[in-house]
Amino acid sequence: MDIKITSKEYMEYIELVAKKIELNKDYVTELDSITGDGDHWVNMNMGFQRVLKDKESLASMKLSEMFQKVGMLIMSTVGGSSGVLYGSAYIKAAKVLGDETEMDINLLCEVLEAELNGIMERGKAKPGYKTMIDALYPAVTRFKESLEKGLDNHTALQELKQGAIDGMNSTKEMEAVKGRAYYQAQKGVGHIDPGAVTMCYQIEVLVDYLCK
Amino acid sequence: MDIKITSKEYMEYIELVAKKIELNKDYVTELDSITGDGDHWVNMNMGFQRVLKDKESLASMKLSEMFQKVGMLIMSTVGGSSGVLYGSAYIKAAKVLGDETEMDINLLCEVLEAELNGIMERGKAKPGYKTMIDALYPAVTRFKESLEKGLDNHTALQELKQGAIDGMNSTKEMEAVKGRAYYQAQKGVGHIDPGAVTMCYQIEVLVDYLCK
Amino acid sequence: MKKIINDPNDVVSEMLQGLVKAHPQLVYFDEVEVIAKKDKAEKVGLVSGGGSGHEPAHAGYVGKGMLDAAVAGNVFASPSPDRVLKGIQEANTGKGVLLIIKNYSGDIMNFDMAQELAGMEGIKVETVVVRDDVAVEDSTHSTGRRGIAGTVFVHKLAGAKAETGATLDEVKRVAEKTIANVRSMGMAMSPCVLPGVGKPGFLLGENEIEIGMGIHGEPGVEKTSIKTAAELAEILCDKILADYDVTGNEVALMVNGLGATPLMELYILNNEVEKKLSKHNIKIYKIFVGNYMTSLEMAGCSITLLKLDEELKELLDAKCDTPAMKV
Amino acid sequence: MKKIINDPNDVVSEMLQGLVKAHPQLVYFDEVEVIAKKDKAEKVGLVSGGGSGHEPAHAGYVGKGMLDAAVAGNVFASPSPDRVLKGIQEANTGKGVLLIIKNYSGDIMNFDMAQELAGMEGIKVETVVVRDDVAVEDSTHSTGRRGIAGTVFVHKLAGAKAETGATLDEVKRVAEKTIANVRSMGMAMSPCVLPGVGKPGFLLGENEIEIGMGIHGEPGVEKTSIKTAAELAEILCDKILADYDVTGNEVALMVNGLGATPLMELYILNNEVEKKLSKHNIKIYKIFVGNYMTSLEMAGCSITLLKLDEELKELLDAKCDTPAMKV
Ligand SMILES: Nc1ncnc2c1ncn2[C@@H]1O[C@H](COP(=O)(O)OP(=O)(O)O)[C@@H](O)[C@H]1O
Ligand SMILES: Nc1ncnc2c1ncn2[C@@H]1O[C@H](COP(=O)(O)OP(=O)(O)O)[C@@H](O)[C@H]1O
Ligand SMILES: [Mg+2]
Ligand SMILES: [Mg+2]
Ligand SMILES: [Mg+2]
Ligand SMILES: [Mg+2]
Repeated sequence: MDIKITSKEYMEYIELVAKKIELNKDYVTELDSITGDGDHWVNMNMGFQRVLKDKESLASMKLSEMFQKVGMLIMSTVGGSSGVLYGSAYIKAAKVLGDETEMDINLLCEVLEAELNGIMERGKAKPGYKTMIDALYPAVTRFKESLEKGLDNHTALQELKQGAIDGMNSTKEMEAVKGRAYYQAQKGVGHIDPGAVTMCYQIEVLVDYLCK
Repeated sequence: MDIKITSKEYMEYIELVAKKIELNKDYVTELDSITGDGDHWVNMNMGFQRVLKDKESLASMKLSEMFQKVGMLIMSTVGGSSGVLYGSAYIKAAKVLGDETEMDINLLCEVLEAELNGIMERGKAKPGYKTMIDALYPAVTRFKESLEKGLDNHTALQELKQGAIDGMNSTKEMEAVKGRAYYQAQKGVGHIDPGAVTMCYQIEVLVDYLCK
Repeated sequence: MKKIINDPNDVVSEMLQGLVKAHPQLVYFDEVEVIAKKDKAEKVGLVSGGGSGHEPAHAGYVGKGMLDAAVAGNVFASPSPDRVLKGIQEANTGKGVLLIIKNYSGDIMNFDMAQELAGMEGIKVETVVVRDDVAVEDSTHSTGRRGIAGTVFVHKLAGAKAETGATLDEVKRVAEKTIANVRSMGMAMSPCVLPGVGKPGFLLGENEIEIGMGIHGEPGVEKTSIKTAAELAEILCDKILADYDVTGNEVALMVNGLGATPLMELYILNNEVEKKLSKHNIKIYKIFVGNYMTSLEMAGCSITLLKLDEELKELLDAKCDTPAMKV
Repeated sequence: MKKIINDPNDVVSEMLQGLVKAHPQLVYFDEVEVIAKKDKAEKVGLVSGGGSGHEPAHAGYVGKGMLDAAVAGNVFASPSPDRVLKGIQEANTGKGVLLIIKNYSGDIMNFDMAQELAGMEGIKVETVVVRDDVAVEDSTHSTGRRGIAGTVFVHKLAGAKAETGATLDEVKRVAEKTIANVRSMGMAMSPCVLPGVGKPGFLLGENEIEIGMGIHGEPGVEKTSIKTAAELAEILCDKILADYDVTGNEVALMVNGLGATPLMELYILNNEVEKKLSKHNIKIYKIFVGNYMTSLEMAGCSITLLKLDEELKELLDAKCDTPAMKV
């Protein structure tokens, strides 16, 4: 199994993510209503729909250019924390893409790691704070370790996905440190973080797309 | 019956007026509540009580000086229309008093006429507008006519008093032209004007004091 | 009643004390509740005043290029003549004094009396009466039209004229011209509460507003349902223009808040009024947006149009420096 | 909901359009909701911004001697980085730009991102974060103290410094010093209504006020019964002085209204605050009373104290000319 992701393919993936998010309105909204201000689904949906609108032109761009542009689009469309956090992720990732026209699996790993760092730096947050980071961090870590260990692409990608799922679920028993959930009486304990859920969706969809 | 009113005597009269007004709180307040904003008794009471406070020094002043001062005291103490209307009346009257140290009946008539003019000019109002003028105007007119006809002092003073009473009662069926009562649905028709009532009190008390 | 006050009887004096602390170029005379400039220039003096509760009117307009003294009555009650007299005395430097009166019966009588008292002291006093509110022809507080936010333009233009060293007659002429050229129309969305009373003087339904309501809560012309900013601009401007057609002219515009209406809404309204006036081919020379003539914590607004010519434009642009208006 | 608006989604852009019509020396950039000066002087650029609903903050402080550009987010929501970037671009004349940020998580992230974007374009950008509100240590909108009315003093003093031709580092130092020296404490008496929501975000009882409430209606420190102006002055000042003892020092004082509180009440409060500070032997150099940092139609107030030294006094007295502050 060989991994070569072009801009065109990345946009196909984005389309699937957009669909996935669109379909999970009630669940995500409910989670953010419990732990935050209830707008996380609206934010994410607005952002990905906006990106989709420019699908054609984005698909024809250089990878780094496309990432930069996606970041800017999400950032300027979405209010709240997730807009600037995803914007930062994409723009940080754009930098590692350099002049490449396609991502192999190692570059994909670097891109995801850059996104993780982009979010952690922007949000001044770490794993364990009950945020989207808690889905992305274990996912990237396990993905990276698998590649370093020389595991095959398929296994490494499954590790990526399982890391996101486990990480997402781990937020359920966490106490929030950042964001609005922090100010809830229980700091959100007993509920999964909505940002971790939508982050997990994106990784699941990516892995499924690449492994299909 | 000879009429000679000094400053000291005028202040004795003022004391009786203040008492008369003090005793009629509920009736006057009720009338102004029906036709106006309900503060007429408070205004008048405050004004005359204030004048009383300076009784000693006022009683020792020259008549014109005393009238000027009473006008200023009422004016600065009382808000609303009646403060400036009575203030104007007294200050206008002060002018006709010149250097006199006592009022005879003719000077008293001139003084009352000056007060009437002071109020009419200040309020830009005439008889028939349903105001205090409707008590004072017929009172002064009948007083003056009696003196011109050469009637005796006692009769002339009774004409003054009856003019005020009849005038006051005549406001009951009038429609208001000036002041707040004007804006009542019925323009106050069916109710006596509170300003006419307190004006009538002052004249009654004056006549009773002089004829006692 | 939720108000930041102490004893309701003391609101006027405490407010004016608070004002002079923030504006040490002004001086406060207690008992008579007069605010005046500390530094007197030799020129025609300008005095205005009226009931309190309309802040920044009128004490906020005392300063270079506008008033020389402001006289405050109790809340919504005319100041008595002795108070006004003190204002006149403070404003007088020997060149005479112009009294700018809003057309309310109480103010008229009290200011007229003050003018006479000043006359006895040999001070030359002239008066002008502002009647800019086109809403109603008579009201619970006035015979004839009420004086509202347009009064601030009279302060500004007559003040600028006085600053040039003009005579009392010239200053009065400018004030009269401004009064002839100015029209206002307002609307209220919520009631105000007199400190001494403690409850609203009138009530409006949850979605109800009153077009033409006065700045003391006096009845207006119509209770109606809440409107968009565009509709309000239309209603208020149409009422003014029906009275005074300034099509093709240049105007100054004031979008005034009644006290509790946020600046955000006033700017949104301004945006609509400008569009509306443009449609009528009315050129707006200068716009003032803010709380210039208020009614305690009433929510609502008024629109004021002042027709300009070269003389008035120059006076409008003249420097002024007061707590509530700096040009 | 009674507001003078059209579509709740358009309040920000329509408000800013209304603002530039009233202040033609400013220019409005639509979509990005940026207000900037038309005439650019070659100097360090100053940019601030944040959620809308705090008018006149921040667009009202754009002008000579204060900000060069203000960036508006939706009501109570941070502007996105691309908007802030536009503000930076407009403010930049080659000498670098200082971003003045109020300490809210959303603002911090979005302004930081904008700083990076500007950096990519080769614009030198520094940031300062205002945290003047002593009420709470963390809040629903911030990690650490919130930034409120004290921000206006940062605009004023850093703006005055920039006007002298100082370098970015020097301007930043003044901003940091102002931030170090400024403290605020507020109180709310009635809720505000987000245009897009239509009903109050919180409720207060008929005689209830909330001490320390934030300018978005975030919880404060205590709900209590309505107090006199003297008691309020005591409570708010004591809380500030417990945090920052300026006894024996000179200060600038701001008595700020949250939007619906009449000027009369602010002046009465000012009178009490001045008395209270005098008792503590604190000398008040200058007082600002008005609606400087609001919260839509919330009723309430805040007190801000800025400790002064010779440098800050000079900068405070420097001329400035903006829609909401003229010195
Ligand atoms: N400082 C932060 N760092 C990383 N993620 C954060 C941070 N703050 C919030 N988040 C994530 O953002 C999500 C909420 O996003 P969203 O609802 O769109 O924005 P907002 O919180 O501004 O309403 C949270 O569930 C959390 O996962
Ligand atoms: N323009 C006027 N001329 C003469 N009398 C007047 C005028 N306006 C009002 N009044 C008298 O004043 C009385 C009301 O006085 P008061 O209640 O003390 O003042 P206000 O009307 O300002 O509340 C009325 O009953 C009427 O007799
Ligand atoms: Mg949210
Ligand atoms: Mg949000
Ligand atoms: Mg009355
Ligand atoms: Mg009255």
